[in-house]
Amino acid sequence: MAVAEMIKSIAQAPEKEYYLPGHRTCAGCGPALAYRLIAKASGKNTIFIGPTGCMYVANTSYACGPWAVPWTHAQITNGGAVASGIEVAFKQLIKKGKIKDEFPNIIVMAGDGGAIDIGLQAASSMMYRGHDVLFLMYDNESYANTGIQVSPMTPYGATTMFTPSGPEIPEAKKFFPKDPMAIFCSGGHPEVKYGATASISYPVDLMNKVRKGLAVEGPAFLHVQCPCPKGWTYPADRTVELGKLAVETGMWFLYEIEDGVKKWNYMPKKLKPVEEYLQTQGRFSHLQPEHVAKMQAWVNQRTQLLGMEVPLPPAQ
Amino acid sequence: MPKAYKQVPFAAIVKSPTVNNQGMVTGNWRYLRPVVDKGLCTECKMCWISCPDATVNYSKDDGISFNLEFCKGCGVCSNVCPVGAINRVPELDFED
Amino acid sequence: MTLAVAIDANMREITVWTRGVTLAKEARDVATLMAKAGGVEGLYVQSFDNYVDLPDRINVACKSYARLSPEPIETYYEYENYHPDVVVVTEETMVKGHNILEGCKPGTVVVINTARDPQKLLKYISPKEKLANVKAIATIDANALGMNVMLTFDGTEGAGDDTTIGAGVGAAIAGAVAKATGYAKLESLLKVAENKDAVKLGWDKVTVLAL
Amino acid sequence: MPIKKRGTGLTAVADAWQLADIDVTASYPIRPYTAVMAEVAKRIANGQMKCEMVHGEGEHAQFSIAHGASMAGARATTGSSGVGVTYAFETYSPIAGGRCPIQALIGDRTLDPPGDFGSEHTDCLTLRDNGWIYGWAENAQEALDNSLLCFRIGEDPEIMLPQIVAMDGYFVTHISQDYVMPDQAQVDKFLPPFKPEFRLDVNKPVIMGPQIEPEMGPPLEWDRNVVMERVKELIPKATAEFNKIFGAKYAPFVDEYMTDDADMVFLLQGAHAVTCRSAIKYLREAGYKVGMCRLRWIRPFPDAALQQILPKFKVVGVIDTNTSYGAAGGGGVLLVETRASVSEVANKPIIQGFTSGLGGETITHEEFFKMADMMKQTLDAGKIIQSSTWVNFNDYDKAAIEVKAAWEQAAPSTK
Repeated sequence: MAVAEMIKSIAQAPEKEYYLPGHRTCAGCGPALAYRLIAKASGKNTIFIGPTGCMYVANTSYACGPWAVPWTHAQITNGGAVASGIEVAFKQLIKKGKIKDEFPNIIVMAGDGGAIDIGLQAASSMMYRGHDVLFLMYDNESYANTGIQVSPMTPYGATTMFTPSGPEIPEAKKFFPKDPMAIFCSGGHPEVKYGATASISYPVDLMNKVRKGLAVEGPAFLHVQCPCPKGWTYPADRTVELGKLAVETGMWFLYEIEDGVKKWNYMPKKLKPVEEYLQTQGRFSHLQPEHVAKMQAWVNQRTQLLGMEVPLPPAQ
Repeated sequence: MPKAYKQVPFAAIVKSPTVNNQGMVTGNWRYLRPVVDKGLCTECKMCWISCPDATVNYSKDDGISFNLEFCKGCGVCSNVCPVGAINRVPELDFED
Repeated sequence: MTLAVAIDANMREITVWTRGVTLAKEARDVATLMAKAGGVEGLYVQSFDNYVDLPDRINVACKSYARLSPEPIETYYEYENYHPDVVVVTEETMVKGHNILEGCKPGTVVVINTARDPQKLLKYISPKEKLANVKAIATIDANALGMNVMLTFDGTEGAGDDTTIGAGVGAAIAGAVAKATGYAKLESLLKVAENKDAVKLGWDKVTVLAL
Repeated sequence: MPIKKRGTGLTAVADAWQLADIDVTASYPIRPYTAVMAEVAKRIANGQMKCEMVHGEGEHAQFSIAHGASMAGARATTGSSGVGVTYAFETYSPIAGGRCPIQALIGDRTLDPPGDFGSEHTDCLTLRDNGWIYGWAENAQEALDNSLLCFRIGEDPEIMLPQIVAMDGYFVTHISQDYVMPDQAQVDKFLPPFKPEFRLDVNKPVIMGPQIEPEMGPPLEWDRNVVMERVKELIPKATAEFNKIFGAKYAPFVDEYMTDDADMVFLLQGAHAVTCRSAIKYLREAGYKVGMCRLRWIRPFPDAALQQILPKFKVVGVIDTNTSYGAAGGGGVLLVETRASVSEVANKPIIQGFTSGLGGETITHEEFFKMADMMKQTLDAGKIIQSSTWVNFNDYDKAAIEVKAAWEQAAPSTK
């Protein structure tokens, strides 16, 4: 895709589906919705690389898959590396005239583990080397495929199978998450000309960011928050609602960095207290007021650090 | 138990589906069926864009309808509807 | 050569069908309670999840299993209950679109958590050719008994379940299963379940339709 | 016209890759394989080769990059040594199971500890159960030839398996030798372009590597087993064709030297065969009826060939230049597999094991003489004296007692 055609509204979103009905993802799965919107935006001339994670295992259970475009598995460790190989192969085979293909959109659809934890090395190197690949991190904030275990993206205070709450560790998870945008899109990877955060609850924004990421020459990074009804423990019908609430409480941000310039895509008029978000999810149900205050302080600090100038709720 | 092995293609490489993935039919996951009230529906397509399973269909002539062979009944469509036009009805209330 | 032998000839198998995540713990509790109650009565027992169903996804069909035998269980390491004597359906809609009678033996008892008329549910149950093997359908409206549903990932993926066993709807369903099948005495179940009222209500309120 | 050249096994394989018109290669530095990538990089820079070289961030990435390139339809290569080989371990089974016929050059190196650049076959042998085709080259010429042969066999539509061209570090990777670089026309005749039936193609979309049902596992693995058996059938055919086109004289599986009237043979693989042949000359003059069997392939293992050949002899001395601590018989991989190969053969010879050449040490003429002495004692006794001997450490040859004492003093675990 040379220059991306932007989508102005839901009514203008492409009708054609490339992520089809028929996959073993949870009812109300956030990452599945992300996949569908991404595939819609990228279209027919796309190859997906799926490192191990929910979006590999749940999508391809029983020797089949829901994609109308080529898809291949990669190990959870090496999505960036496999994509690098695919990209250079297409460039070289096209240059040599060995194939007649148009150079495809190449998208790595990595979970938070496959992107920022065990897959970080391969992702970083792919971006460093400047491969023309969109590295997409669908972030459901845990290793969900194995039954919900902690990842670096699991929020402070969340329970997982590996971070239960107990008298000795009342807040469950102790650490605050990594910041992938800071790692990939703040100058540390000079070839990355486009990076953005997105959410499944803002579909037009998400689809346009996919198209922008594909349109730039070289690597692009997209960090998509995808609420996970199983891992976060909320009723499956609230997936889109929670994605919005995350943005309204400062637990998620929508911005992009193009050629080093940051632009906010959506900024709430003022942030709602983070407690409104925490109380919607079973994974936070054990938190005490002091933990909630610690979370609010973190949100406020992060909001200021990112330069979002909105009124903040008080942090005790 | 006698073993019932299954035919597997070369290197487990399978052809991509074009309309639905018939290898994983998920309509039987549903216990609440979405039912749209066409009188209320404004055809804003919020439900269509928000369905994780691509099982909300829209056409200019028929408006919103559901692919019940695959709908898992998650209820996201009902939740996002700004006018409350999608009800969730117990699946056993339907004969089909 | 195939030896013509009867392996685990006196073992009884209970298969509990459920919806992934939302009702997984309750179904596992039904299987666990029946096995534990059998243990109280001196039987050799086993309860486990269907490994292939895991990790479970919200709403996906999942199975939990219990086995009770007067002799040591020889097929301890087989993946599934291939020939269930009892089929339990913890969520009524599952009668539709799932082959819940797959492999069932003559004399099978089906227990369904529903408020609906069992006669009306019969037409959905498949595979049809196995219907002749069903001896009785028992129904229990466990959801109406005021019990909770517990959401937990504890006890999955091979971990020990440190949460209470039989605190919610599963306890009521287990009470119904015990009475409808005669596989466990009420006292045995009461000994092993957290919520004894739920067990008792399930035992009392179950209705059995002989076919 | 074929060109007479002087170079190492690494430059020879670079020649093979150039002739094979590889599309993608993935590099990462580790001694001693590194220079093949330096060689290819030069040729890309000066326009001699049309190939994309990706500098991976480690061996795991190298193999992953080649895997991705292969799925896209490219002829792709990579390589490594020692702990680099083991660092990439996760990738071997997915590449072979995905039936991606990439090629890797492994220049053997001892695994850590200790940090040791010298050759040992253990690095490459650790992945013998993952479904790759491979064997050792004893010199630069064979390295080049094996590379072409491997592409041809691995990319056969009936096979589709990755291959390793293995060679001893230093001996083959760093010692310049005379070899002949064949003509492009010869190569084009022998090696058709790589055209996989399935690749990542948006006009013919496929799903590669989905999760399978448990009931599909055994058939899929059976298929991988069957195809390895098919490789055994293809090797003689492809070798014969290679010999014809390139005027070579390779035996398909086992290279025999002075075996016609031998009653004992050394059985080994790789570079030590060069010294072995020379040692045999002297041993023959001294009256030992000794020969050599050199394995050209380790996977698939040439069991049928050995069943034919080995009964001709009375004693077979298997020389393992690898470790498999605690293995059956106390030797290495070759001893175990050789014994297993002929275990059901009626008139099988006595098979005794020697471990030597570890840490990259040269197996010297003197050591071959010692091993021959020990084999002679076995021959005379008509039975095995010691199941496995670590040459210079627990050898039972009288002439070695002094050396043994010296080594015992030096080896810490004997204290």
